[in-house]
Amino acid sequence: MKASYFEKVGIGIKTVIKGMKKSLAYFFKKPVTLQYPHQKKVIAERYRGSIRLTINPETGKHKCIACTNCEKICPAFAITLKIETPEGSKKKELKEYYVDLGKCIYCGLCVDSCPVDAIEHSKVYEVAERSKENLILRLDTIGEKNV
Amino acid sequence: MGVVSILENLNLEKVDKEYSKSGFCHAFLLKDKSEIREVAKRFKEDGYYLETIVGYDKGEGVRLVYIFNRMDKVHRTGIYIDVAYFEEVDTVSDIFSSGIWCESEVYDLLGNTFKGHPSLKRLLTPEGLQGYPLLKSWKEED
Amino acid sequence: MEEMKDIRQDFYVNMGPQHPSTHGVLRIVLRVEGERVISSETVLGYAHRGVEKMAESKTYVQMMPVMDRFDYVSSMLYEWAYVGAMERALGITPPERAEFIRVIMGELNRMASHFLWVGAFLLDLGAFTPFLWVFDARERILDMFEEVTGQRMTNNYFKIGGVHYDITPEFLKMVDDFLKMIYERMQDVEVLIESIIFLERVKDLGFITKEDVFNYGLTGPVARGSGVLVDTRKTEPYSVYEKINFEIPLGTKGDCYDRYRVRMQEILQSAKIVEQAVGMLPEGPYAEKAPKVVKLPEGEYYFAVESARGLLGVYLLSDGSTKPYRFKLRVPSFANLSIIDKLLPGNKISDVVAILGSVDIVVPEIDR
Amino acid sequence: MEFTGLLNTFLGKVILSVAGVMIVFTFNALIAVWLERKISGHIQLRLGPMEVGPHGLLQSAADGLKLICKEIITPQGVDKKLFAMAPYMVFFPSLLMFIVIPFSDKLQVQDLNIGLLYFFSISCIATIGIFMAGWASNNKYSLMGAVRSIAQSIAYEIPIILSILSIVILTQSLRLSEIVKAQSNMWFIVPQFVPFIIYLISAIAELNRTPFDIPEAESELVAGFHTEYSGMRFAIFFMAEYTNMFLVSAMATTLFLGGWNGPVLPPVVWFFIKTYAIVFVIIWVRWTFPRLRPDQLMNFCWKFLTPLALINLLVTTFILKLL
Repeated sequence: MKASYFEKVGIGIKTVIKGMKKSLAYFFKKPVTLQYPHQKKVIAERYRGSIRLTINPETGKHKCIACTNCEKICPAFAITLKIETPEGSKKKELKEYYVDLGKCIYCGLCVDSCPVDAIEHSKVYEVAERSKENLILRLDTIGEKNV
Repeated sequence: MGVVSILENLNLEKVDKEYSKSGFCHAFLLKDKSEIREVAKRFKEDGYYLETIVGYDKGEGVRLVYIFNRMDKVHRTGIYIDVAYFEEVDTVSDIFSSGIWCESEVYDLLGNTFKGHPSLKRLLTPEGLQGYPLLKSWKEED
Repeated sequence: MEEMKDIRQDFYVNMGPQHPSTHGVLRIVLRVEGERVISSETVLGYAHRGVEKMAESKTYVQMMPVMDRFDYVSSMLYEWAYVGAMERALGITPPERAEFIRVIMGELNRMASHFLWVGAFLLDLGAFTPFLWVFDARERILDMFEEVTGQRMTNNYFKIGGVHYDITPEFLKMVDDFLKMIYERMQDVEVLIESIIFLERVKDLGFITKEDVFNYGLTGPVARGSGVLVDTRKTEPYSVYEKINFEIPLGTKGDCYDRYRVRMQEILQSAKIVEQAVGMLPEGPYAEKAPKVVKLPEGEYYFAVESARGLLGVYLLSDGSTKPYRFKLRVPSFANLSIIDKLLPGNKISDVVAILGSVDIVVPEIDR
Repeated sequence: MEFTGLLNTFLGKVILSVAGVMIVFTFNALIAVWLERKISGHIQLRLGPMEVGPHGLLQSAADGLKLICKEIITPQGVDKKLFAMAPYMVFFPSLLMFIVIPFSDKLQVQDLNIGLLYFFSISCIATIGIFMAGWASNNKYSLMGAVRSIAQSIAYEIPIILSILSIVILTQSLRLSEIVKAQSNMWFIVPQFVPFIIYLISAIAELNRTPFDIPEAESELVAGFHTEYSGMRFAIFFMAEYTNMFLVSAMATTLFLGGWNGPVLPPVVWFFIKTYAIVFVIIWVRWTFPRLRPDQLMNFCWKFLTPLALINLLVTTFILKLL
């Protein structure tokens, strides 16, 4: 720093004292820590957690019409569907709905692209697992994880 | 000064570009590739800077888009030159130092070498990568 | 002295790719004599994911979430550039309310990015406390983002023709509380940071001349620190920036201190912009009707946005299909970092950390 | 030490003092680390450890246990003997320094007549240990850390000695108990405030703590001289630093704040209150300032601290001559 010797000493003493006073002032302020396991953060209404199938109130079953929109749009190839057409009707029917949370990037494109709003975001953010296989969820039977 | 007046008596063909449609104020196709250094010198004198060099595989060759722009007011000008695959192009890195890395990236991803470039080597892809990824003919050997 | 040097074996120090202060996987090979750096060579590519090649096999809509993952600290500014390029191609102009929401989100993102920069810069110089004071402020911005966009950092909030969701009254309350707190917090942080030790470590270090700015194509706070007025919001006004009055802070000497000063004032400017934008927020729709399947007409489209690090341009070349033929990013950190090999020689190793910190790079953005 | 029976013999005294030093040492190792994490937490708007024990009191014990269980890795290209010996070279001097500390008028292991000289000569040995660690680790960053720590320790010996010289001039003796007795009516901090500041700054430099922690500068040299150490060896470096911090502030209380003199409370309590007040200041300084560059650190020492200490010495002797 281009300043004469005594100027530097002056600036030095002044700034050191001001800095120390400020950090002492903050020492007595209320900490902002949220102690995670004991206190949990209030999750925002629109939080995009891991996806789950919505239950149709009348039929009590999921609303998915097996159009594979979500499977095609997913940039991370996280959704895999198993679809069969029972001999009776020509309409396709969803057998199994898998989402791999290891690949899912929570971007929400699948929920936007679904024509019948069959899937929605839950507020689950604690999806850590011990093994990769547990990350692959089957949505149409167990609903989503632990909400 | 207007861009057109800087670049007169150069072998250029004007490509009409409308700013609100494409983001380019002017665009020129440079027919004679060796004049790229002259174009860069004129832009440098007039206070432009080399924003970036975009290269893409046109199917029968590679097109390089040199984008020059001003810092005080937007004058984005694209200079197109068409080169064959792996053809040598004159460097502009001694005129615009930002060209050093832009040209290294074009070499790294498209294969065109640059004559007079101080340190032409792969910039982004790992050493030992065969082939040039952005060419349409690039196959991932797995 | 010259022939002496040949006898002594040169001492190479590898800064990176795993190093606490390279802000990502960047490797700088320093040829060192004792503590003094003789020459340096930057090695890139450790975070190269080949996104430009990947973009050629993804539809325009699928590329949207990828845009958050280049510069994860100011992700919405990247979304803005990408969406802007597509809107320019399709000729769609978002409604007034969506433009103001974008300005609010973009400026909040710029503040969050500068907060992280100030914290990391002081961390490189050895002071831990400013990092946490500043991260407390950044945490509030991330909470606001979660409230409106659904995600803290990879928001995926913009779309062609506007934004996905509308602003909630809860968000406006959070913004007011934040704006009340931020001016006072920044003064406290400034008093704590600007001690004699900081001034000694940062002043008259890493000079960037005006000529360098043009020569290396530097933009953003790095260029403004040297006194060159380059800001895409002023030189190439997009969205509703003409309706908002704000000044561009400029440095004088172009050393690390000026770049620090410029960024600190930019935080306050962005806070003013957010204040005005929230005041001027009109009623009405927040998104234009966008086509379900996005097909850009043939041609070249370029949209530039002022990201936290400088001019960020998205270049899209479309052949009329649903997938881009060529997708290129003009990244500010790529140009800003190219001057580092000119700045480092002659300084000490501790200065290398300070200079690299003052240039504020994000490596995944450079390596794409 | 007037203890009855067996304890009066020489062997009894040795065992008793070793036990006493061990108790103070472990008490301090736990409390100082906890204090550092709590104070740094609150300065940075956070809580610090809260999980283990009430308000995280057992956190440092838990850390110690963890470090003991960790595997001690000896990297391949390392100079085995030096690498293994270095932590102990750094750690033992700080134990030896406990001998002369006057905890109270009765509680002092050995009141040497050259107590002050003994204290500061022993404290220099630690630097050799740090250099051994850096040199033996055969790693570029450690080597730079070691070289820096040598330069720094040699530089900051001068101001620290000059600042305590003025105390010795006032009390005409090196015996610590006499220095404390001389301060019974007026603490030496009053007449000698400038040397107190110089002593504190140089002590922080001797401890290699921010703003003078260039030997293990996290952001430049990854972790400086103890980059390659892990497990119990790293724990020994860690404990040595906190023990030195206690010793340095104990010496500051003895020389400048009147040791165990104090109106109401028993002398030992006064001693610990003053010592941990100085420890608070040292920790407070660490979490306020960035790090100095090595050459600035040297300039600060040779061009500011040393001349100031010399001037102070001149003024003190001049005034003493007048009185």
